[in-house]
Amino acid sequence: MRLEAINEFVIRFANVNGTGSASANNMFSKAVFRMGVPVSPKNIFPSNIQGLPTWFEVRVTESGYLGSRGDVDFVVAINGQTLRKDYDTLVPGGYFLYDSTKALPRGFERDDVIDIGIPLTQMCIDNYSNPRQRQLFKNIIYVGALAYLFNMEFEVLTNMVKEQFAKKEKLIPPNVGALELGYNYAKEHYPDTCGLSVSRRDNVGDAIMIDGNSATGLGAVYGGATVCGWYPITPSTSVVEGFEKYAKKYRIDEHGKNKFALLQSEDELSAIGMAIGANWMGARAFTATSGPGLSLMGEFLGLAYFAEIPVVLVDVQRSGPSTGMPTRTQQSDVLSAAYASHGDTKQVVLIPCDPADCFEMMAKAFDVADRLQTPVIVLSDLDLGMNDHMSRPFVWDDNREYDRGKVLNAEQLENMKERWGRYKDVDGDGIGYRTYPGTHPTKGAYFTRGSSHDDYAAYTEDSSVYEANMERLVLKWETAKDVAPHPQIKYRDKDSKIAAIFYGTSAQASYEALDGLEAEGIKINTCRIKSFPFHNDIGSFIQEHDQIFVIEQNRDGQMRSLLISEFNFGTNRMQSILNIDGMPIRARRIKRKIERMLNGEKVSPFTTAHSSVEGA
Amino acid sequence: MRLEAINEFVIRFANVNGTGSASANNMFSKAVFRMGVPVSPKNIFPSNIQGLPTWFEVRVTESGYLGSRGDVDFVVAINGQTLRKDYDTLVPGGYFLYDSTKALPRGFERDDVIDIGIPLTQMCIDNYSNPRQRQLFKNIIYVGALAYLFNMEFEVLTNMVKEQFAKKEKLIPPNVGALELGYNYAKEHYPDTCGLSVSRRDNVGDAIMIDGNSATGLGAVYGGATVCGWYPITPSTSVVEGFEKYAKKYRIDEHGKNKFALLQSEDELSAIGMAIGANWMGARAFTATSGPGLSLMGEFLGLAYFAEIPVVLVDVQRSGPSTGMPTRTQQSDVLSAAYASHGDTKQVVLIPCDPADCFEMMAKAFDVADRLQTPVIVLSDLDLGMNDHMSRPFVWDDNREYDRGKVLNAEQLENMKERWGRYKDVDGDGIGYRTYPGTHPTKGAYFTRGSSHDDYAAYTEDSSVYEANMERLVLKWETAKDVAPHPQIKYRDKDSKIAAIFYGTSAQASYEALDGLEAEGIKINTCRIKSFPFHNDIGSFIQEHDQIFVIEQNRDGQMRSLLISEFNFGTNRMQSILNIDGMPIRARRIKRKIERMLNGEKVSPFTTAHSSVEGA
Amino acid sequence: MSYLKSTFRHPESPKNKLGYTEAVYEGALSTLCAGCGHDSVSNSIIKACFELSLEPHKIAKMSGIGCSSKTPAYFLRSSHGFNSVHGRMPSVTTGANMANRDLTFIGISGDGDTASIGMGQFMHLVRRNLNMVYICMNNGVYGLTKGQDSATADIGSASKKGVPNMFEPMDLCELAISLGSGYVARSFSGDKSQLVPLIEGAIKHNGFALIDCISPCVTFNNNNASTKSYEWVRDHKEATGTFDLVPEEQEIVVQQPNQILETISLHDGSVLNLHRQPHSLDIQSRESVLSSLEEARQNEQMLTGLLYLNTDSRNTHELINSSEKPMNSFTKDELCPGSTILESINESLR
Amino acid sequence: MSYLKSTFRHPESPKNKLGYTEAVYEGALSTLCAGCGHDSVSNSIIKACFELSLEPHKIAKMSGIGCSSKTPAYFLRSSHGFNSVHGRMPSVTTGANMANRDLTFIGISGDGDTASIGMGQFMHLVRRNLNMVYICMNNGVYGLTKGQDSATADIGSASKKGVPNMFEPMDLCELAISLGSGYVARSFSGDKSQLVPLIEGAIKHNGFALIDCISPCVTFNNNNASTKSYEWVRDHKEATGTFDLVPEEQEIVVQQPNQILETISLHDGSVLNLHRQPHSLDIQSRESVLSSLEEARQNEQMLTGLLYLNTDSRNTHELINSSEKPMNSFTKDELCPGSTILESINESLR
Ligand SMILES: Cc1ncc(C[n+]2csc(CCOP(=O)(O)OP(=O)(O)O)c2C)c(N)n1
Ligand SMILES: Cc1ncc(C[n+]2csc(CCOP(=O)(O)OP(=O)(O)O)c2C)c(N)n1
Ligand code: SF4
Ligand code: SF4
Ligand SMILES: [Mg+2]
Ligand SMILES: [Mg+2]
Repeated sequence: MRLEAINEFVIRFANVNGTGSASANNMFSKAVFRMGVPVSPKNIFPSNIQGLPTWFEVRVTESGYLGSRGDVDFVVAINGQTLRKDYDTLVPGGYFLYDSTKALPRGFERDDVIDIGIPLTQMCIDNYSNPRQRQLFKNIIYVGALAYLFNMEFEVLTNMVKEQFAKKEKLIPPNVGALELGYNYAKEHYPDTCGLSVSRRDNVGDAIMIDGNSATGLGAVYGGATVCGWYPITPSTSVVEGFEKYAKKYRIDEHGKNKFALLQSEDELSAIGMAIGANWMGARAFTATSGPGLSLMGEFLGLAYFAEIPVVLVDVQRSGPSTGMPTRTQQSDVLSAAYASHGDTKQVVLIPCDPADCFEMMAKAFDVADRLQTPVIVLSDLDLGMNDHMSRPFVWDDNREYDRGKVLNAEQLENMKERWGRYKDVDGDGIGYRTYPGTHPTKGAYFTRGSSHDDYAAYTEDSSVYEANMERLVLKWETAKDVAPHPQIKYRDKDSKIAAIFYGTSAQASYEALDGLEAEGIKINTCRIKSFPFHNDIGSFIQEHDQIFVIEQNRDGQMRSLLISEFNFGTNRMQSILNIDGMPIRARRIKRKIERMLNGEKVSPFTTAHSSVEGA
Repeated sequence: MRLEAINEFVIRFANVNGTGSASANNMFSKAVFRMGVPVSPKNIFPSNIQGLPTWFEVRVTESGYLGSRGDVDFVVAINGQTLRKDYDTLVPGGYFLYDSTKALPRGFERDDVIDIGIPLTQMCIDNYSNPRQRQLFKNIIYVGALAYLFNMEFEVLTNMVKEQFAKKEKLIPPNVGALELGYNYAKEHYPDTCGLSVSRRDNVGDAIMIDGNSATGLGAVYGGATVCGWYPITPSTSVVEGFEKYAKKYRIDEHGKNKFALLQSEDELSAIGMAIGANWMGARAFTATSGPGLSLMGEFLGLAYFAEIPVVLVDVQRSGPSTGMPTRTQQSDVLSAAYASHGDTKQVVLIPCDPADCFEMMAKAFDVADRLQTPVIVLSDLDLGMNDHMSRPFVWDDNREYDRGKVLNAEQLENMKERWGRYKDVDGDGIGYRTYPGTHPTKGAYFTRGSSHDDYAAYTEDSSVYEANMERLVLKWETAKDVAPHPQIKYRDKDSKIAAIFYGTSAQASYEALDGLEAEGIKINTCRIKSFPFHNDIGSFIQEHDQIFVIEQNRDGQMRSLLISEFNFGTNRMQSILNIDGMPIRARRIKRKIERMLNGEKVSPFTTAHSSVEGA
Repeated sequence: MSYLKSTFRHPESPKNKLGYTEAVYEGALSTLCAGCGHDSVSNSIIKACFELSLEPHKIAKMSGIGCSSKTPAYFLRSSHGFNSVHGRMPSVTTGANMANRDLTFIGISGDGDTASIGMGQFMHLVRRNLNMVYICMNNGVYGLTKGQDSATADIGSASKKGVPNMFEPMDLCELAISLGSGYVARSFSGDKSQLVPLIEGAIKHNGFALIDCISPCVTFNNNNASTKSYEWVRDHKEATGTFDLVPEEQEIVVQQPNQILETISLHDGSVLNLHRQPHSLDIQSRESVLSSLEEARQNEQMLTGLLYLNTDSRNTHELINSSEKPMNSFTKDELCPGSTILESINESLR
Repeated sequence: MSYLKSTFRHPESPKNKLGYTEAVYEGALSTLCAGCGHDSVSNSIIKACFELSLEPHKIAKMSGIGCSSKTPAYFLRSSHGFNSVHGRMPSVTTGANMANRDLTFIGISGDGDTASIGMGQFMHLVRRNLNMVYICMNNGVYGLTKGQDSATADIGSASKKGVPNMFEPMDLCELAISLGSGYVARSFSGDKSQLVPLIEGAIKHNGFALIDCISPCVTFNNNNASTKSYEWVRDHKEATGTFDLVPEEQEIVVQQPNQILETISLHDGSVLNLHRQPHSLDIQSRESVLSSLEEARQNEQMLTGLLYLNTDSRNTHELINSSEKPMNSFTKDELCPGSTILESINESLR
């Protein structure tokens, strides 16, 4: 019994890191893509630079399911340290390609696995003299062998080699040679061995292959970001590297100078501080980090929330808590992002699920931040950020303008009749008008602060002024629900009472699983969340269903918690009585409030003079 | 119409800060207490050092209600800047004591207010030559006047002066003289004017008067804290000052050296880092901060959670967000404390409601932290921390031992048969055995880290090992529910379907409000939360009632959110499907999981191999 | 609570080149303690900006948290101000400066804000040579939190609390010099005649300019045992020389008649005339200044004045080759590569 | 993934006074890149602890995050280790040291960990003079995050990425000296004969001892344009003198025959014999060392060896007058004032 499949299988490469395997494995994956067959590669690497086990999993998926499937059909086992584990990983009927320079040790005797021994080390010794070449070409040789085994178009590979080394032509022949070595060895020793194959299709359309972080970086360029302060941390570093790469290409002025300012900061506090300062000054600025950095940015995120300064932060999540597993994925910063900072603070969060989303949401994040004058956290993860993904191509409408939100220019200030107040809600959406420093000689200057302030940005310790400001921020939060991207709701069956909710990188695998269930007659409606605060449609969607699976990648069901606490489902029995004016809560007011609530009156939960006219 | 009351009224002093008024006002308050009448003072001060308005409110409350009542019956208006506001504050029938050296301006013509003009400035000019004295004695004079107006025992005041200046005797006569000046002036000009009075009772029992922060500091001394790193921030500074004061008194060794190490750190990150390092080394250590500091400590709190290091953090909450109102109270760090740090992190929180609680919970916090090997956050607030409160006296049972939790000493290590693993759950409560550095020459050393680790503290990126560790932490969380202080549940009527939940400083005013409602026939059962994670009794309590008021001092109903999301009331319809092994979530596993859940099987939410045996 | 000062002034108040009186450069009424050194520093800033005829709206006032950090509310009411979070003014200012290099940035901090929680950001700010004036109102104590020692308190110095400081003090000037700052000065809030020209020079300097200004806290650290009290500073300060600044546009200056020993041109064409005095330093040699500082420390002297000057240094923008045009002024068309390029990017990813 | 090294050794491996072979001081197998300077530093630490006959369990190994900060797993397997968070090893070590002053604290950090995110904590650690050995494995680059410049990279130096650094470098030795550290050294991972005695001296020193150890990153910063490459360092380093340490208990030492110019007694009775060489420094004068460092910098020289020594300084415990007994050893009876005192406290509050 052997596995048989055309364009539908999972292959896993087991290598040692720092040996150049990732680029060979990528070449394999890209070749599949170039043959018109959808593919989904995942690099599973250790938190170290050289010498430890690393894996690379490629899912060949004609049907276009790009999430992780689970189970492994074919293993390329190049790493002695993990041989056993890699062997055990195979499903029955799977294939085990190993370096047969040395015989397999005892215990590798599964009779449901097809062994494919190729003496890679020996072939390298025989063909190359330089040790670095011996190491590098080993990888190319097995790619060549796979081309034979999977019956791939060899030319696709040789063309890729030619493209890659267009500028170092003399490297082309040895690489092609190595591919051929592998191809021929496999052809000679393993004809008709492999039941898996890759066959040309036209299933990728105009799709592109790119990692999410590069797409995010590109989105920042398109979104008009000019300032970025950042501090390196896996897996977010390549967001900034992507931004830098594209900015260096497309953002040079006529004097050869940069139309962007990129600074490596001394830590994450400084990185977010720079981004806040620049946004305050009217440039679009961002930073990118991962969990530990997010934790460090808490105080500054609270400042930006309360002083109402737009800022864009990309959090590429990795496995927590603490340092956790820095090179593994997770969706476990949901709560820390949504509630970042002490006090009554809530942050806007956008959640992309593929590179096109990364590009689009990153560009959009600046509009949302400027419109709402508040931080926007783009919540990606390692899987999305660091792996290549097949994706819709990027699109940009040249007529699209940047939405800089409510900003007064010199002329508007000049012509203004009423007294301007930075935090005055003149439009009823909770958002005031801001000014950039330097705009007008005498008008529009104000003092920005994280301490409490009135409509005119003046410091205040007056309870009711403080409270009115806090309530305005709640109103702004309502406004945000419509400004941030809306959820993607799909009905498989309008009458079905079963639903699933997911977000980000949990989406792809979820859709696939639900397609599978649908094939078995179970129709599950879906809601992909794209942002926090939650749009009201999500609330209605939840109300419409009786059994809802919330699918996510963390231990504590963080998004589910957030949904439950923001929507208060089934908890009407718990009513808040709140005091927020900075004074100790007062007995008389609690009593009056309860009396009115028991009477069934509709009253605000706040016990303070301002909102409930219940005495000082 | 004038207010008439014996031992039941609220008086508010309006002063300028930096003028010595707080100690005079305190003297008044303490005098009431010494007359056996319960009293509750609140200092309402600005975030500045000198020259701005400040208020001091004293509630005289024979019935013993120590929360804030609301409304003001008597104003002592010494601050010209706020005269108008202070005047307007008075309830009908109230009293307005002002400095009549200058006549009241126009607009102070309420006919429902009784004016009491005393020419304080003039009296000071007439009686004192030194400007500082003129300023200070102005306060003493009005205290003297109040003594007459409220018919207080004058001796109580003069005794207090004597006590206070026991070491500077020559200050006694002028102070007593100032009291007399005021007393006599009032007697002469305002006989029978005031319907409010203070009359000796025996209602304070063995109570003490102290601010919560000093009590917390004392609790740290009794709880055995030896190391403290801290950074000044209002309103937490006096926790450490309290610790220092008592430690300097009771913790000096036979060579005159300190049996404690107190370091002012360079910031909050350093402060919590020091506390973590010291606890790791086996000393009991703590730090204290307020909101902005809590935000800065996020990363370190995650480290302590994941590396399982006990540490005690006192967060004295103030009004947020950001810098907010640093000298005003609030309960708005509930979510940031409970979920501090990125990743799947949850923190143990203890919530005192009066000074005796502060003392007891602080001492207890070290036991809880040592037992659970995790951070414990003592969540106080400005009202509790910085105001004097009448309180049960402190108690300490000399037989009480410190619970240092599971720590192996040299002998235990020596005699150990099995292989010891720092994070091995041998007792089934999710808690391993730790060792202090330096314990045994060859056994018990391990490597502490915030990265993922196995039972033996070795670094791992193995999905199932990581996952098992994360699930053990969930088990430990279950254990925590019983280790942390249990809620205080009170039934006014077992059959009542109405309840209230509150915590910390919201308790006192809530009890009073509910007593008032009970007098009107409405019986509301109560649950005072003392800790997070929530004890199961809280869940049952909620289930028993149909309408529950959650009373708290923040905008977003943070405790209510926490209750809702931790208990999942009414949300059985939302089931989690979770992946936490660091690999992208897999379609096949989601599908199998949903199938089983739809079948009604009881399965773990985790899709990973480890917990659900559903393939690799 | 801040009250606007009455803007009434005698009609004949002198006006600067822009036609503004000094009052235009004032701010809200201070809420600091009467006698606080910080208020004097604010006045010197007002004076310097007035004398240099700066457009107030082309100045950004930046600060952290502390009594000192409140002062930007008390000067330059027509400038935008940003009172950020404790110790983090440097990063916020860096971002703001990156976004608009055309403004003048005046950063105000305290010794707690700079030398404790802000030490890391301060060091890196200097290292990047951000074009700004950084004034540390140094009182050796945490004023706003009521009197704890700061990291600039000298060994043995005691605040009102009475406990002598045990730890080595941070010398901000020494640090800034060793990190390559091109303009480093120390002064005293009480010495307006020295401080005003120092601020003017700092504003004109291209790159990071530090003024470590001793500014006594009358409430918590003005006692006998303190080395940051008015009295101690008056008794121990030692001016290293004086100078006056001749703005580029100005032609003739009437000044004190001290002999001009050296004339240094600044970036924008202004000129610094140095008047050396007996204790004068070679302010263009890092080595010599560092040893003079060490020596002064040993002799319990406090050197004041311009301590180090290097007009050659390149500021952050110059170092990272950023556009001359302020980042916040670019339009979408200048920033967005557009759909055609995007299509070619897509193509390269297939 | 770490593998235990085989502990098998030839039976005649030399033993130290405790009867331990050097193998006892080793750790798990390193997972760093082959040739990484950090591994050599680990070996020198092993050697120094072996030679000084330290009880491994009386040592605490502390670190932050980075390739360098991983090394404590690769030496001293019988010591407790703490790999904390990025840049914050100083505070964690301070707390640990406060809790048990009897242990030897060896802190390991990288240049990113120390000079960027950790700069604030580093400065304050020095200022408090915590009794510890602080080794910065300085490669001018962020190894673990794949090759960004660190704040110790020299101006003009370029890593594998090829872009020259523009910003002023942080000189940790200069900073430590100006903050009063009593033992400041610079060395090179490749020079074991210099490094081992420096580590030994640092361990014996009472107070904060810094070793800024240049330790090349072969993967990201060992190229031609880098001033932290093996080659550059070999070519530009200039030893300032050598010394040997005579532990208190030892009586006679056979050593290289250089002339002993100075003999300095350490805190515990050990003795440092300094052998001055042509380029030798006056290591007991702050002023002279600071100028030599400035001078060397101008000459593109890297001074190595013990740069500054002051045996008089008091460590943190001494400064805050804490008990001689480790804090973690006090029992409840020694700590808790008990109920009678509590009753008197209650009484005072009525
Ligand atoms: C994160 C944080 N920690 C602590 C504080 C409390 N705090 C406010 S000002 C200050 C110190 C101010 O000292 P300094 O900078 O010297 O200013 P000064 O008041 O002496 O002018 C502190 C610790 C804070 N606001 N934020
Ligand atoms: C808060 C935080 N930010 C960023 C990182 C990512 N990070 C890990 S190591 C490192 C730099 C290491 O550089 P260095 O200290 O020089 O050590 P090296 O690897 O060069 O030895 C960074 C930025 C982190 N772990 N934590
Ligand atoms: S406390 Fe000190 S620093 Fe603050 S305003 Fe008063 S005098 Fe100035
Ligand atoms: S990346 Fe550099 S620092 Fe890290 S282990 Fe490799 S050589 Fe060493
Ligand atoms: Mg200060
Ligand atoms: Mg490094």
